[in-house]
Amino acid sequence: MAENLPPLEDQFQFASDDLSNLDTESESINTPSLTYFQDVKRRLIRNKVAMTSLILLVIIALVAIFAPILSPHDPNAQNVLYANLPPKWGSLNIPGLNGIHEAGGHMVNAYQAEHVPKGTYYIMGTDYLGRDLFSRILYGTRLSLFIAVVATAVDLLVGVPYGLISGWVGGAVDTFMQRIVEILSSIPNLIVVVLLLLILKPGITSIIIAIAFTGWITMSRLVRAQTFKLKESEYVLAARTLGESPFKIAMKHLIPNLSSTIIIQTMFTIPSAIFFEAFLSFIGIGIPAPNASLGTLLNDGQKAFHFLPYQMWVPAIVLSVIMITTNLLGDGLRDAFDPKSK
Amino acid sequence: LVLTGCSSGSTKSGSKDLAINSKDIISTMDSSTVTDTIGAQNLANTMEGLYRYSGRKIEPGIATKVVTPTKGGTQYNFNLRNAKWSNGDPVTAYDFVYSWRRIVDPKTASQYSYIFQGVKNADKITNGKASPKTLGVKAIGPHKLQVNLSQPIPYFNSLLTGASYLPLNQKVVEKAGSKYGLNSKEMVFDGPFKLDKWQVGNTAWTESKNNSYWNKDNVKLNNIKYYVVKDPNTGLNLYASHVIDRYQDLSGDSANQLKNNKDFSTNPTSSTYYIEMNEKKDPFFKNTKIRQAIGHSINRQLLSNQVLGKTATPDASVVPSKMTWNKQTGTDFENEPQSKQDASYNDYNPKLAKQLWTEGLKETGQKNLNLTLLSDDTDSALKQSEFLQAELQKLPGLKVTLANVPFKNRLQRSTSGDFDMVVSAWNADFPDPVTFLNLFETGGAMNDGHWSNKEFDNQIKEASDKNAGNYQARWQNLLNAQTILTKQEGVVPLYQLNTAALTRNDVKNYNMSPNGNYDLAAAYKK
Amino acid sequence: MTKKDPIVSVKHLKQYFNVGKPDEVKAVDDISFDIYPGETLGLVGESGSGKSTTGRDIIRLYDPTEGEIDFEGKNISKLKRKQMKDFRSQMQMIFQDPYASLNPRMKVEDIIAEGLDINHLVKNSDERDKRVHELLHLVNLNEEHASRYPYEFSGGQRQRIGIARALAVKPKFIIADEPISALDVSVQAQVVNLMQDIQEKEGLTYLFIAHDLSMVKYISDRIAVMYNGKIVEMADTDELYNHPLHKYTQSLLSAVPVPDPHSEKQHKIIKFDHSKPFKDDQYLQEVTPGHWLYCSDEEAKQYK
Amino acid sequence: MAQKVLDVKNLSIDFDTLNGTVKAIRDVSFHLDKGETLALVGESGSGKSITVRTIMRLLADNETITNGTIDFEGKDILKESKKEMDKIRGGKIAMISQDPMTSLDPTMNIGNQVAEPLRVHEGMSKHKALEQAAEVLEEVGIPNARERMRDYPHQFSGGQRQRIVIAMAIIDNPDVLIADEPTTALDVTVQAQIIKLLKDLKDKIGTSIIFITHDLGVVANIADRVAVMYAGKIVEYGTVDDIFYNPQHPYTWGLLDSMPTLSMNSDRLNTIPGTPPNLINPPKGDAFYARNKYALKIDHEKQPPFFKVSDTHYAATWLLDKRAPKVTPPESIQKRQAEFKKRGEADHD
Amino acid sequence: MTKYIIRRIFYLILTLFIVASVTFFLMKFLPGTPYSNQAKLQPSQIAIMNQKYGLNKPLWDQYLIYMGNLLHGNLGTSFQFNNQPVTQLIAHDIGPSMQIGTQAMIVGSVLGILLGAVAAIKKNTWVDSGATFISILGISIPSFVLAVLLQYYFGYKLQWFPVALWQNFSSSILPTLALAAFPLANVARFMRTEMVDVLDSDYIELAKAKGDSERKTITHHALRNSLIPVITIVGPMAVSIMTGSLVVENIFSIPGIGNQFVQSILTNDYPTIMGLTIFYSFLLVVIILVVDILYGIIDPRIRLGNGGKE
Ligand SMILES: Nc1ncnc2c1ncn2[C@@H]1O[C@H](COP(=O)(O)OP(=O)(O)OP(=O)(O)O)[C@@H](O)[C@H]1O
Ligand SMILES: Nc1ncnc2c1ncn2[C@@H]1O[C@H](COP(=O)(O)OP(=O)(O)OP(=O)(O)O)[C@@H](O)[C@H]1O
Ligand SMILES: [Mg+2]
Ligand SMILES: [Mg+2]
Repeated sequence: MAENLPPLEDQFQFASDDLSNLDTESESINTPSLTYFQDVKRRLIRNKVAMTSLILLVIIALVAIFAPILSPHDPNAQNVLYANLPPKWGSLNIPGLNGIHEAGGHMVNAYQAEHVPKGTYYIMGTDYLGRDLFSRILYGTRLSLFIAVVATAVDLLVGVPYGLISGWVGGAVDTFMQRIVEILSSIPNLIVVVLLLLILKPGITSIIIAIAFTGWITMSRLVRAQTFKLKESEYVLAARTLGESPFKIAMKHLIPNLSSTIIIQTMFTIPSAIFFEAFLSFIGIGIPAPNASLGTLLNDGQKAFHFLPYQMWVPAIVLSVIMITTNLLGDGLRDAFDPKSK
Repeated sequence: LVLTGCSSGSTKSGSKDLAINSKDIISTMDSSTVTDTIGAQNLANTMEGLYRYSGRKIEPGIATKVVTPTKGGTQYNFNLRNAKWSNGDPVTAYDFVYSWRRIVDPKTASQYSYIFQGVKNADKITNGKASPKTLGVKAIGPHKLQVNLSQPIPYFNSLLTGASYLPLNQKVVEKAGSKYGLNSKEMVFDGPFKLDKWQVGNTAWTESKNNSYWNKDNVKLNNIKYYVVKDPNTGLNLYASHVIDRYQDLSGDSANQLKNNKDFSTNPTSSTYYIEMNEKKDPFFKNTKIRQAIGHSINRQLLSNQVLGKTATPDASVVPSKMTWNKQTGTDFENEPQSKQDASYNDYNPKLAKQLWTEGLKETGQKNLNLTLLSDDTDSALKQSEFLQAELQKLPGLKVTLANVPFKNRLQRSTSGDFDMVVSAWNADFPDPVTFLNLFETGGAMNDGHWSNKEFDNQIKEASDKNAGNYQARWQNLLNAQTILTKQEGVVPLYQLNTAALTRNDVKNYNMSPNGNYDLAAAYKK
Repeated sequence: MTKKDPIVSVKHLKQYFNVGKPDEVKAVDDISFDIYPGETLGLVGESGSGKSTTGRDIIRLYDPTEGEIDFEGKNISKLKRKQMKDFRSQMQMIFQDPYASLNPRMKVEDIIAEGLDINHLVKNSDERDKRVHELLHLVNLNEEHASRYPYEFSGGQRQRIGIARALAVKPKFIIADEPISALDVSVQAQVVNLMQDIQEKEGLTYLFIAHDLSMVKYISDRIAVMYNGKIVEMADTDELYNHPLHKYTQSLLSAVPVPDPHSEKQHKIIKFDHSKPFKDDQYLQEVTPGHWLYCSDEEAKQYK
Repeated sequence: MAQKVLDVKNLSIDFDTLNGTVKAIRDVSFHLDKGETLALVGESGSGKSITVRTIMRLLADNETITNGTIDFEGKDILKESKKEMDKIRGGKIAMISQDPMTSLDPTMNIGNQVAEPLRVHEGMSKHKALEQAAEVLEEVGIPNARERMRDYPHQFSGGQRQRIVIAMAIIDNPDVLIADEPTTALDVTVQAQIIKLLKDLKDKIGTSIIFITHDLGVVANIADRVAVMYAGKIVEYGTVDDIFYNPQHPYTWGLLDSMPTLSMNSDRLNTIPGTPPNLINPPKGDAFYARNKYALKIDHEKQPPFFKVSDTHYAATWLLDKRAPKVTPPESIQKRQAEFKKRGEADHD
Repeated sequence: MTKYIIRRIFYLILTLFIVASVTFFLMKFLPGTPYSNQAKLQPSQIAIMNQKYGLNKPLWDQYLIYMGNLLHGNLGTSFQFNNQPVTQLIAHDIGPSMQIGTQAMIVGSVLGILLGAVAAIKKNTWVDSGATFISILGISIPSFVLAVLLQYYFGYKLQWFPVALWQNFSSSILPTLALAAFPLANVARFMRTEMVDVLDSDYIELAKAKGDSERKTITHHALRNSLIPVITIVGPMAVSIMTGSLVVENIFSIPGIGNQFVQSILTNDYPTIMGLTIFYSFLLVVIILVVDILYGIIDPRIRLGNGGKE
């Protein structure tokens, strides 16, 4: 190795007279100046799994939003003669997608049996009233997503502030607020819901209000517990010494550091809300027919599972896809909110 | 789904145990307060009244023979046979007297006390204006029972097959006090079977052969096992796994799929479904054309066969078929030419419907209507509502909102008038057309739509007083009443309900009586 | 140093926690002292003796249980949140833990500019950037650091960010709560030098809380020793080091290890009896000019 | 010559991170003699903790040992089976960690925690182990140890908790005790007690100690030998006198210099300027180059080997090369040397 | 500690009192009467019924009577099921619900804890991803769908377990599994997060340094410490699962309380609704109390610390 070196004498010179050889290079950076949220965005975009999920979700959401344009049939149009047709994708001959299913122990071409005209097919089949399942799924997804959004909004707009205030103010206020939560959560959901729906008419508004009543409690509990921890942290103290108002402290210091808690809980809220709506529909106080949600479709499909399994599988798969993508996106978001993850 | 094949399940051919499903639990076994068909069926299994149905025929039970009334049809004298309660006590005339007084006693608050209307003083007693002791029933010694009516009741014999007219063992009932009918320990039975270790709320129970039953030699089954199954998939799975011998609550979907299966059968029940329109809340329903438009706008064929998967038979009138046959001619009430003519008033005719509707609207000065259709929340009711909604909304300017609520809730809303249209159903209290027709008398307790027609009222009235003793004239009164009701669309009839069942082929003689109960004393397994 | 009016004057300050409960803590128990403009008062004492609590009381993170805190002659101990706005920017705090005291989800520039934003000290974002860069330079960091996150910095650098944050609002008085105890020696020196430089430049006053007596000695003009919620001794630095009067102070000083193997080998520690530290007739009094001692009147006579 | 209990040779350790591979330890060798106390000092992040944790085989998920051996009792610790290792840990080699507040399981009473090593290693009965735990706790100065065994960590003060941790470490009479900044979180009076405790223990059971600290005062007090680390390497090692009175490496100079002493009276503290290098791309030459006032050009190109100063004293700096220009250490260091010499002469007399 | 518990019990009673009062008055807003088929009842009959159930008294008196009875543990008599005391009704139906609920909670918690723990131990490996996937599925497949699938495949097709009905222990397996999915998923996610933190802590490192094997470190130190926050979510979840799931109970023909509850609400069976609500609330507050005490047992800092957490 020594051979590669220039004459030794040279090497044994001082590199500099004073400290001018101080290498500041290691301290220099070349990342552009972005705000925290721009950074969050950047980190999110870099996360392939999360992005794929986001794109899928956006597609699902768009499809749901544009359901009126995209659905091949009126979701509520009945053609009772074509009831319970299995999925058929044009002339494709893939088992499960070719309109042939088992009935009474035999494989039956349901489309032929019902004399469905040649060009007519339903890619996800039809339901018990001969309504196009695909169109109903589109509309149902729209409704369920809407409910998910509402539930999330309730979580974020009620649960988070409630927990923050309770945790931040502490003392008697906290005790009082926690008593309220305790009482609210001690009254079975169902009673609250039924009472509400007796005052209101079954329908989306009532479901929203029902969710608004109790949907946020878990979130508020978690946020409160975390807030207790965070409010003693030195950076929050520092903000207080600077005279930051509690509101700003909440916005700038608490919420970003609560984000992973909030995101994880939201991931639980969404399916709970979707199923809650399904449950309400099940006991007859949810979305009024003929409108469908994923929950009600799943519920109807469940009943026909024995003979017409596709009626359950289709909404189940759609729901699972939504759930899995929101969760993966949630995980991605959580990471994106954390500057340490690259 | 392969429904036959391996028999690894618990039910074996040739055994004397029958396992079947029940839609719900028994809410009470107190014959005075029972209101539902499940209680009634289980009372029919375990109790014996004066008569019982065997097939279509009324046969003597505790009474020694089927009695012909005297005194212009107002007095019945029964001789009772030597029968025993399951605790060994004799079944006596006092037991009947006790039971009947109990049911009309307002303290018992029986919802079926009205079924004693016509028995002397029954109404007064229920209204608290007379003592139960004054009821027109008398024990003349332990084995002689005399019943006095205030007017002839042509179908009184069939009433006597019902649960309300069963005897009660006073000692036992009083000992149990308010808990009578809530557990089998504190009950005695005089019927073909007796309940074992049952307690209210149980979702499974067994009825075993009652060795104290007077006619026990003709009872062929040893045990009947009931399982409450609420989910149709579960029912199918249980049947396919040979846990039950019969699944009798097939949903329309399943029925549709299974219609070619050899275990599949349907059985008409004495229940009809119809739409009532609330004339009180929505006076425009007083307009006949509007009601007729509704009657013509519904494709009953599709509804019954496709949507309900043959768990229904289209019916254009409120009286069900296969319930009453003319005593003399043997003709089914529904097969009478006049009844058949009635059906045409409810032809599916969308064009006519639209026309009538538009005219009706004009006449009543309505433009757009937004109406709720109230119905039950069962699966089939939901489907049916959705179907009806779509059919009705084809009428110009009509928007239908669905309200599907639980049964009791529906009844409540019907009674309180909180609906525009309601899908109601009626199950025969006793096998006579009047049980359907008198519902729609002006001021009738169950006439929730408040439809009113003088001519109709007259026909019903004649049938129950002037012509009460004249079978044929009464028959004609009833036919006429049905014609008026149907033509005027006092209610819009939809269909007669069928049960759709899967029954293992070794189960025999599993038949429904005209009063809506299965006669299990006669059923057996081969 | 000429005696001026104190910038901070603490009078009979008491801070009890969980009052009335079985676990009541008298974290600060009737202490009084003054801090004069431009000086550094070192506050030392055993862990849990109430040093941080004192600091937090002064900056009003806590509401004192009793007593008065005057800042520039104004009693601030009873001010409500709104009224405190004025003095917030005059008094600042540097925290102990360089890892916990910076919000991990904020950029350095936003951390530093937080005080600027709150107190509307800058008019627009350009000015804000400018000021942030100034402050970064002041603490020997450079502009490029502005857009980084705290986790990207070493402990010493973080502590400097914390200092920049405190300086942003141009305070007159800074409470430094163990600002260097979490740092390694060479970095400690950097931070301390920096604090001194800034003190000179900006004419700051410090309350410097620390464990490390050699560092405290180096930076402080006067030192107060706390023990069990009370100030047991307070004097000019040299006076205190050369003539510690209180047994606890003596014990504390004797326990400081010296980076010299030879003297360390002979190191003797003076024991302090923790069982009965205070007597009823003792209080903090000036025994010689400028030298305060927690003692009884009789004991005080000995020193006079 | 003293018997080596532990011999670390050419240890190199990498960490996989999202940003790249951190070469945290680069060719570190040292040994520990029986009964001696070796102090590891150096900049934060220089690899002290990693080194000792590797001796305990407590590896992070993303950690790989790329090279080196650690000989203990004639066997290479790095090649021991997991089971063997569990036996060594806490039995023959014990560790005291830095933060007494977080090092104890908050949900287990201290009696059980202290007794655990005996139960694990000696298979002792619970009763007996607890008995012995009480003794050791008394030994380390927990008052009323017997009664307090059932208490939980949060019921003890910081100093007491550190003693409990120490009790746990020494209960099975380890051959080697590793103390990673055991006193950093404690105040000076408590620190002094803990140090005294460790020294007493060493005398009593003859344990060898590796002691990591930032506090050179503590080093001066407790250490027999000192190794100075910088950026994943040992840059100088020697006896405590060698390092304090005759330091050779510019980093050691900087380190000694930046510490104020009670006796010093200068206006400004000396500091080491700059920040340590990024170990993802460690410099080709001397890692200290960028911060070194006395850096030679060769420092930039080539890593200095260890130059022998005396039998006990080695330093890795090109300044010791014969060809290097003569450098006078900073004034304060010279002062130390002078003082030392004086004292040495005085001793001779 | 005793003082703390006494105070908590006081709060518990207060909460129950408020819940009972609130429900009582809310109940009175329910339109309709409890007599489903009023049309068929004569006024005299109704009067007698009203008297029997005390419905003819002023609301305030009814309230006082109700609360008085409540103090004696008397929840009144059901309207819907003639003459049945509500306590008996609940006692009869709560058993199966509690059984499958408890089993589901145990299975869900234990498996959830295991899954979460394993995921944390094998952080960032495929095991971790697999566990995450399972828990996402667990929350995205509703229990009734799971119930249908389990019944069809394990009951009917494979015949491993009874299809439905409530007969012996094996009858409870499928419904237990159907209900366990949600708590399992929930617990697993919480557990993983906690455990990752705990495994990073100094005392785990020290435990290893003491020579504890990996297994012992986890079982003796890590699990216990990770459990603390998990317990808080398990409590309320347990209540909602134990008080019955209408749908799953229907699917498996289980004589549980879920159906009862829905029915009572839908039929204006005031005493039963009240009874069930109070029972549910009681269960909830008691479980929360138990959780808090458990908390103290697992975490001595709370037990002996500042008199319990508030
Ligand atoms: N919010 C609080 N609630 C209850 N007790 C508290 C609170 N804050 C501090 N204490 C207690 O008050 C006493 C003084 O604490 P303080 O933090 O002021 O000590 P310190 O001298 O700063 O110690 P250290 O050197 O360890 O930082 C301690 O016993 C501490 O436990
Ligand atoms: N798990 C890890 N992943 C990546 N890098 C790590 C990890 N653990 C340690 N390092 C890096 O290894 C280097 C050495 O760390 P180590 O903890 O040994 O330093 P130290 O000398 O003990 O410092 P201190 O005095 O602060 O305790 C540091 O640069 C650190 O960033
Ligand atoms: Mg402090
Ligand atoms: Mg370290």
